[in-house]
Amino acid sequence: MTTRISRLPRGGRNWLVLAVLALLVGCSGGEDGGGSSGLTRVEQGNLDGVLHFGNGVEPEGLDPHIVTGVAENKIVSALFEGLVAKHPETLEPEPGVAESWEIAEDGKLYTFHLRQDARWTNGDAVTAEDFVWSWKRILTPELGAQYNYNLFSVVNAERYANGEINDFDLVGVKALDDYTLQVQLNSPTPYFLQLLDHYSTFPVHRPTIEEFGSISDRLSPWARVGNIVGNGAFTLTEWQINSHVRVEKNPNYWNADNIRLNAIVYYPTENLVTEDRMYRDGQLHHTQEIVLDKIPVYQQEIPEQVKITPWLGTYFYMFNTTRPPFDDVRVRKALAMTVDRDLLVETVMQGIVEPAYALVPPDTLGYFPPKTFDYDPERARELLAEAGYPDGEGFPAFDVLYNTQESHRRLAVALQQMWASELNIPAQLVNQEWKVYLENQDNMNYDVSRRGWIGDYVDPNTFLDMYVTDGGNNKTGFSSERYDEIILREAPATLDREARYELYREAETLLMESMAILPIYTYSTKHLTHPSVKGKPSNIMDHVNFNHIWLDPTVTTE
Amino acid sequence: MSETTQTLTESAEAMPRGVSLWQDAWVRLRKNKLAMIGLGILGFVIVICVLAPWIMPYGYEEQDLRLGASAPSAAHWLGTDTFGRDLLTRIVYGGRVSLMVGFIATAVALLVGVSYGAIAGYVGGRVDAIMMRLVDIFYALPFMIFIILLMVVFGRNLFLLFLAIGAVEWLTMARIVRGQVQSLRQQEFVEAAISLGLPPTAIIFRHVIPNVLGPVVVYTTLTIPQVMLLEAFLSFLGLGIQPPMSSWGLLISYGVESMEEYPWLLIFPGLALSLTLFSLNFLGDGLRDAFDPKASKD
Amino acid sequence: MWRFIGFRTLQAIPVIFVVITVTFFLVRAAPGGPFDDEKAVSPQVQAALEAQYRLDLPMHEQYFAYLADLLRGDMGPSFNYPGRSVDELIFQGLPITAELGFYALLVAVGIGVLSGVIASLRPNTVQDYVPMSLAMIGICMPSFLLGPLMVLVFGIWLDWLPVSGWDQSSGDKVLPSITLGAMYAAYIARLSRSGMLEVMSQDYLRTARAKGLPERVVVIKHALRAGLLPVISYLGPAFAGLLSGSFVVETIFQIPGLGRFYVQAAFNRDYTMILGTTTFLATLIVVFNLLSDFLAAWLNPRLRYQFQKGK
Amino acid sequence: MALLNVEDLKVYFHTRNGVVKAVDGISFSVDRGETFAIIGESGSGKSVACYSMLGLIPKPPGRIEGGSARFNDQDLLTLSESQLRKVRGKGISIIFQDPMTSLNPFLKIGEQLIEPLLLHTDMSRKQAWQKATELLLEVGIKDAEKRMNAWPFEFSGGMRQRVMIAMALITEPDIIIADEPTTALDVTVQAQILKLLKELQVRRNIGVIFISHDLSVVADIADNIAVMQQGKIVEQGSRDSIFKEASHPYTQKLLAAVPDSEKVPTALDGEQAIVEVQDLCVYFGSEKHGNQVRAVDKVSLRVERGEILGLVGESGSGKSTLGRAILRLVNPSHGKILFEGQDITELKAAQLKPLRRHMQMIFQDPYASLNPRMTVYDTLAEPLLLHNIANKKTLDAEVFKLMDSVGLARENVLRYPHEFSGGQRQRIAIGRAVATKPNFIVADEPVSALDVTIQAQILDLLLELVERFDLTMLFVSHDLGVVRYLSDRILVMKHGELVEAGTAHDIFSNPQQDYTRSLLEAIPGKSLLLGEVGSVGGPDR
Repeated sequence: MTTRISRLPRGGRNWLVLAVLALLVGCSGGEDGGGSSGLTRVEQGNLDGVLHFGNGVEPEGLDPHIVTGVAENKIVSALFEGLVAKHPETLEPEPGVAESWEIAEDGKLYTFHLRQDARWTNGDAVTAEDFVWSWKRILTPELGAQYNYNLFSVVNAERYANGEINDFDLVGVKALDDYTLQVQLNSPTPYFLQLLDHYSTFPVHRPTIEEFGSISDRLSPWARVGNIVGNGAFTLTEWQINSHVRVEKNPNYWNADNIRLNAIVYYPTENLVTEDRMYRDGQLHHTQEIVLDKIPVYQQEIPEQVKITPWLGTYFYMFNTTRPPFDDVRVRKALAMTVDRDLLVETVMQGIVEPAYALVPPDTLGYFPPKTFDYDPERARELLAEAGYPDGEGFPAFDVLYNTQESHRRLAVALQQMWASELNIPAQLVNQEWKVYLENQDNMNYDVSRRGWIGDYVDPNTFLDMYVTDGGNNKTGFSSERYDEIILREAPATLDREARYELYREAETLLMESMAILPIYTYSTKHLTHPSVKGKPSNIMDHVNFNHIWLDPTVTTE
Repeated sequence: MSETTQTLTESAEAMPRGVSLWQDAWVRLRKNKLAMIGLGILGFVIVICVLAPWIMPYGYEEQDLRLGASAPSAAHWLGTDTFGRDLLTRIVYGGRVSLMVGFIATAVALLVGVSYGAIAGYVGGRVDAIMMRLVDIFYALPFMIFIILLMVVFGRNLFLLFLAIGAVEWLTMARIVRGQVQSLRQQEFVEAAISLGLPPTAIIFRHVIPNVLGPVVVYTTLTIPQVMLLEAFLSFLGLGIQPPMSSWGLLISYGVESMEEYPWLLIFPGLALSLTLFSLNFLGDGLRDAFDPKASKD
Repeated sequence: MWRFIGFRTLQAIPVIFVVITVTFFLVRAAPGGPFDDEKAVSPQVQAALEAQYRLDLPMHEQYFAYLADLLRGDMGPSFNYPGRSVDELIFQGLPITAELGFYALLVAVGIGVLSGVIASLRPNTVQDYVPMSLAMIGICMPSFLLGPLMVLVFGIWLDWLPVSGWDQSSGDKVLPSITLGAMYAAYIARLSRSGMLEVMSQDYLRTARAKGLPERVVVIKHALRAGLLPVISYLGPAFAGLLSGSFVVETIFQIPGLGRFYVQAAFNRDYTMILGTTTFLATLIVVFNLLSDFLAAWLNPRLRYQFQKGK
Repeated sequence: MALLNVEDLKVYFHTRNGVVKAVDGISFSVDRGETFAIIGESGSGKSVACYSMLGLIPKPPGRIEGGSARFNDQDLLTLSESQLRKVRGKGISIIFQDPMTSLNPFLKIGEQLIEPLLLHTDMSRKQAWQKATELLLEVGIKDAEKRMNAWPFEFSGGMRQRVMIAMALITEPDIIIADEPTTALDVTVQAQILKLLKELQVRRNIGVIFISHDLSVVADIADNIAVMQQGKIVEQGSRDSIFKEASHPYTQKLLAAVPDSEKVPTALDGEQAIVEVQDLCVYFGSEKHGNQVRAVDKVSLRVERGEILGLVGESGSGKSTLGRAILRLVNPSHGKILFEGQDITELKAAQLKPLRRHMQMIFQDPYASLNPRMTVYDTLAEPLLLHNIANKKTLDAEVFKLMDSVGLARENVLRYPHEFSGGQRQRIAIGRAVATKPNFIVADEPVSALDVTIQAQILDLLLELVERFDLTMLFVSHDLGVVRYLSDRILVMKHGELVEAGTAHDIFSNPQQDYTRSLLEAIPGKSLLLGEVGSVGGPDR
C-alpha cells in the first residue's frame, strides 16, 4: 500500500494536500460555539444578561470630548455619567452624578450637589473639581473639540474656547467644595439641564488623561481598553474595530445594584441588509435601522418587534437663495407647494413618518410650529408664472444634490417627478459621496440640496439657531434681522416658556415665508427589538438609557 | 505579352482587393453556430435598446407611486419597481447605458491597453521595465480617491465615466498583451518583417497585434461584465448616470436590497445582464476562432 | 537569477516611492477634508484640529515630515480613529484579511482548477460547456449580489451557516470565503482550461501515452504542471487583488479586515490611513507579483537550474 | 509467422470536409531482428498507420475501418483501451521524431525513464532506477548516474534522442517504432543515432519499424523497405531491390531527389565583393557574469557578386548568427560589415531601411517565418508597397508576377500560410525575399524542414531565381549534400570560427580538417550518394 501511495505522482500529492486544505475551510471557524450549544447569540445573551446591540456605525473613539456621533453616544453614555441623566421615556432630567440641584430665580445660576458615593472605575471619588477640569479640557482651544459650543451658555466659556481669554478662572464654573459645583450662565438657558446629559459635558478622569498625554492631546490612547477610567454603569472590556465593542457592568458604579445588564456588545452595522440578516439569525437584540421595503412585511409578521417612533428631526431640502432662479421666493414656494407630502409619506416612506410643513417637529416639548402653506399645485403654477416661468417655460435645468444613500435617492426621484409633472421644470439629480456633498454645501455650490437635522436637545432652539445670518449651519443664504434678533437676543432672555415659544413661532414663520428650506417630513426612528428586551421605552430623542434595560430570558420569538 | 497583362488586370479586378483579416474573420464567424446565436441575441438586445423610446409603452421615469412595486402582470410584463415604474421599460433603457458603457469603456481599455502592452513588450529592455513599473504604480494608487478627484476636476458626465473605467481596465489588458508580445517578438516572421525594413510601428500593428487578438478577445469578454458593474459603483459614488436613468448594474444593486420582497426586481435585470454576457461570451469565443485562420478547419 | 531578483526588487522601491508621493498629494487635492461634518465646525476648532495633525504646515513640510516618519516605520496617527496609529490598525486588519484571502484563494484554486481541467479534457462537449458556463456566471455575479444571496439561502432559509462574523461562531468563514473566491474561481477555471488545452496537444503527452500510462496519470503527472503555469503566474496578482478588493465581502459579513479600512479611509478622508493602506497594499501588490514571477520561474526547470547555479 | 502482421489496415479521418483516407489498405510484416522502413512524404499515412495500431490517433475524427494487426496472437485493432495500454510501452515502443518536444520538460530524465518499468513490471523504484541507469550507459550517455537526475533541457538534441531510445528499450519490447528519429538532428548526430539503433537492434534481436521521408537515411540500416504514397504502399521489397530495381515512378522520384551532383562553379569577374566581413564577432551574455557565448568569433569573409556561398556547420556552430549579423538582424560586438562597399556596421534602423531592399533573408522554418494572420497577397504585397516597387494600381499584377516566378498557383492568393504545405510555404517566403529584387540573399537552412522530394524542388527554384535575378546568395546549411549541389564555394564553421574554405569539389575530394572529414563521413546514405549501391535510374541533372 505504501508503494502505491509513493507511486502517486508528485504533482498529484500536492493537489491532494490542497484539496484537503480546501475542505478544512469548511470546518474552520471560531472557537466559541454559539452554534454548537444550539442557542442563538440572543438566546445565550438572555441567559447571561448580555445585550447585543446593533449600533449603526463603528465608533471613531470613546473620548467624550472628542467624539461627535450617535453611535459613539450610545457607548460613551454607558461608560460615563454626567451631572444629570434622562428618564428613559419622558426624557425629564433625573439625578446623575448630581443628587440634586438648584436654579436661581433669574435662571442663570445653577448649583449642583454631587453624590458622595459616585466613583471612577478605579475607585477614585468623582468630585466637583473633576467637572471643572473636564469642562476646562473641552474648552481648551488646542483640543479642537467640535462640540465645545454645548457649554457656550456658561459665562466666558466661548471666549475661553476661542482663545480670547486665557484664564479659566474667569469661566463660570466653580467647585465650591468637593461635592458642590456652581455654574453661572450668560442667560437663562431652559435646556441647559438637558445638555448636561450630553457627552461633551461628561467628566473625564484627570490622572488617566495626564498619564497618557496633555490636556489638549487628541491623539492619546487613554480611552482604550485597559487605559480608560470612567464613571458610568459599565466599563470597557473589548474593542475590535469593525467587529464589536463590549462593555461590562461596573461594580464600582454607585447604583450598581440596580443595573441588571451584565454586559452590552455593540456591533457596527453599516450595511442595513447585513444588520437585518443578523437580527433574523438571532445575533442581535436590537437593530439601528429597518430596511424600508421590509417594514410592511415585518409590521405584518412581527408587529411587536417593530418599533417605529417619531424622532426629533426634520428631513428637508434647502435652496441656495443666492442663485437664480431660487433667489426668487415665488419659485421656492412653487416648488414647496408641489410636493405631495401625504403621498410621499404613504408610498415612498411606507407610512412611517409624518409630513412636515416647517422646520421644528411638532410637539417639541410643547412647541407647535406654524403651518404657512399647503400642498397646492394650482397656486404653485400661478407663483411660477408670476416669477416669469409660465408652465415652466424657460425654467433652467437645476441640480438636486443629495448624498449617496438609498432613502435619499428614493425621495429625490419622487420629487423630481412631481416637479416635472406639476410644474414642468427639469430637476437633475446629483448624488455625491458624503464629503464632496458637504464641501459643495459649505461652498454654496448647489441649487437645491437635501438636508436633515436632528435636535441635540428637546427645544425649538436646536433647530432654529441654524438659520441666523451667516450661521455655520445656515448654508442657504437666508438672512433676516428680525430672525437674528429673536434667536440671539430675545428668546434666550425670555424666561416664560409660552412667551418664548411665541417668539420662536414668529421666527419660524419668517423662515417659512421665505421658504429658504423645503420641509418634507419629520423623522422616525425604526428599530427591530427582540421581545426579551425590557425597560427600553421609545422616545423622541432615540435616547437609550442602558441603566434601565434588562433581558427576560423567558420571552422567545417563537 | 499584351494578352498576359490583360488577364492579369482582369483577374486583379476580379480579385476582392484588400480582403482583410476582418472580412475573412466574418466569413469564418458566420459558420460558428453558437457565435451566431450570440450575435443574434446581442443584436436583438441592441436593437430593442436603441429603439426603446419608440417601442416602449411607458417612459422610464413615469411613476405610479400608488401602485408601488407590483409583481409581473398583463399591464407590466416584468412588474414595477417601488415607484410603480415599468420594469421592462427600465431594463430596456438601462440596457442603453450598460451596453454603451460596456462597449465604449472596454474599447478605450482595449485601445490603450493593447497599444501600451504591445509597445512595452515589443521594445523590451529599459523601456519595457519603466512602462511596466508605471502600470504597477497605477495598480497601486487608491482608486477611490482617483475617482473622487476626477469627479471634481471634470464635473460629471458619461464621457468621464468611460474615461475612468477605461483608465482602470487597461492595466490588466496591457499586462496580458505585453506577455504575449514578448514571446511573439522572438518569432521568425517578426524577424522577417524587420529584414524587409518595416519600421517598428508597422511591425507592431501589422504583425504583432493581429496575433495577440485571441487572448485579447477572451479577456475583453471578461472585461465587459466588470465594466458594467463598475459603472454601477461609480454611479453610486456620483460619477456616473443619475436617476431616473438607470443601468443594469444599478437595477441589480437595487434589486439585491429587496430581493426577498420584490424578487422580480433582481431576477429580470439579472437575466438581461446574464443573457447579454453569455451571448458576448459565445461571440467572443467565436471571434477568437475567427481571427485565427488556423482554427477554421478541423 | 539572483541578479534578476535583486534587480526587480530594486525596481520596486521607486514604484512604491512614486505611489506614496502621488497618493500624498492626491488625497489632499480631493474635495472635503477629514474634519468636515454635517454640523459645521467653527474656524477656531478647525484650526486647532489642523494643528493637531500638522495640516497647518506648508505642503512640502508635511510631505517631508511624513516621509521621515515613514522611514522610521511610523505611518502616523489615524484621523478617523483618534488615539490609534495607522500601523496598529493595519496590523489589526491584515491577519484577518489575509486569512480570508487565503481561504478565498483556496476556494478559487480548488474549484477553478478542477472545473477548468474537467472542461479541458473534453473540449466542446457538455463536460466543457457546463463548468465554463458556471464560470461565466461566476464572473458576472458581483459579490454584492452573491454574498447576500448566499446569506439568504444558507444563513436564513436553510439555517446551515452563520450570516456574519469572523471567528465568532463555527462555520462563519465559509460563506465569505466562497463569496470572495467565486469570481477568481471563474477566472482560474478559464485560465486552466486554456492552459490545459495547450498542453494536451504537446508531443510529450503522446510520449506518455505511448508508454501505456492510463489517461489519469497522463493528465495529472504530465499535463497539469505545465497546464497550470498560467494559473500560477496569476496567483500573485490574484492574492493582491483579494487583499485589496475584499471591502464588499468584509462589509456584507461584518469582517473587521483591511479592505474596510482601505475604503472607509477614502470616504473619511483619513489622510494618513489612506496613505498607510495604499503604501502597504502597493508593497503587497509588488511583492506578490514578484513572488508569482519567481514561482513561475521556479517551476520552469530551466530557469530553476540557472537559479540554483546562481547565474 | 512474423512478429507483427498487418493486413489490409485502413484508417480514415472523418472531418467536416469529408473523409480522408489516411491509410488505405496496407499490409506488411515485421520480424524479430528485422528493420523495416516505411518511406513516404509527410501526409502519406506512414505515421498514422503505426500509431493507429496502438490506439494513439485521435478518435474521433480518426477511425480504423478495417484490417488486422496481429502481434503475439492478438489483433491489436480489436483490443480494448486497457489491453492496448499493456501493449504500449511493453510490447511495442515508439521513438518520436522531435526529441526536443517529446520529453516532458517538467520531469527529470530518470523519472521519465523508469515510468514504463513501474507501470509494466513489478520492479521496485530502486531496481527500476538501477536498470535505467545501466541502459543510459548502454545508449552512450556518460556519467549516467548523475544524468538520471538531470532535466531534459540540460541535454542536447542527440542526447535527448538517446534518452528516448533508452526509454523505448527499457521494458525490452519486441518491436520499436522509430518515427523519423533523426530528422531533427544534425548530420553527424544523425549518423551516431542510426548506428546506435542498428547496434541495439542486432544485440537485442528486436524488430524495428523505421519511418522516414528520406530514402538515403535508411539506405544503410533497412532490411526491407515499403514506399507509401497517399495511404497506400506503392512498392515494397528488400533494400537492394528498392534501390536497384525500383519500378514505381514515385520510388524513382524519391531516389532522384537525393542531391548527388556537384555544382560547377560560376565564373566570377572578381571585382568588388558584394559583402565583405572583417573580424566579425557576435557575443551573447556578458563576460562579467561568466555567461558569455561567442557565437561568432573573428570571422572574415567575402561574398563575391554572383556566387552562391555555402556555409556549413553543426547546430550551434554560429552559422545562422553569422548570416543574421551580416544583415544586421543581430548586432555585432566587434568587427566590420561592408555591403556594396558601404560600412553598415553602425547604421541605425532608419538608415538601414533603403539598404534592406537590397539584402534579404529566407528563413529555415516556413511555418514560423510567415505571419499566420496574413494571406499570401498581404505577405507579398507588404515589401512591394514598403519599398515603392508597386503602387496601388500595379500591386495586384506585381503580386501575381511574384507568385508565378516562385511557382505558386494564382488562385491561392487569398489563402493563409497554414493552408499550404511546407514546400509551398517556403515558396511564399522566397517570393517575399525576392520581391524587392535584392542583390543579396541570406538563405538560412531553407530546405532542412522539408521532405526530401520537396527539398529538391526548392533547391532548383533557388538556382533558377539566382540565375534569373542575378542574385548573390549566402546559403547556410548543415547538410553537405545540399550545399555541394548548390554552392560555388563552401565555408565550414565550427564553434563560431571558420575552419575551412574552398570550392565544393575541393572540400569533398580533399578535406583539410578532421572536422570537415567527420561531417563528410556522416552524410547518410553515403553509399548511395557515392554510388556504392549504384545509382539507379540515373538522375542526371
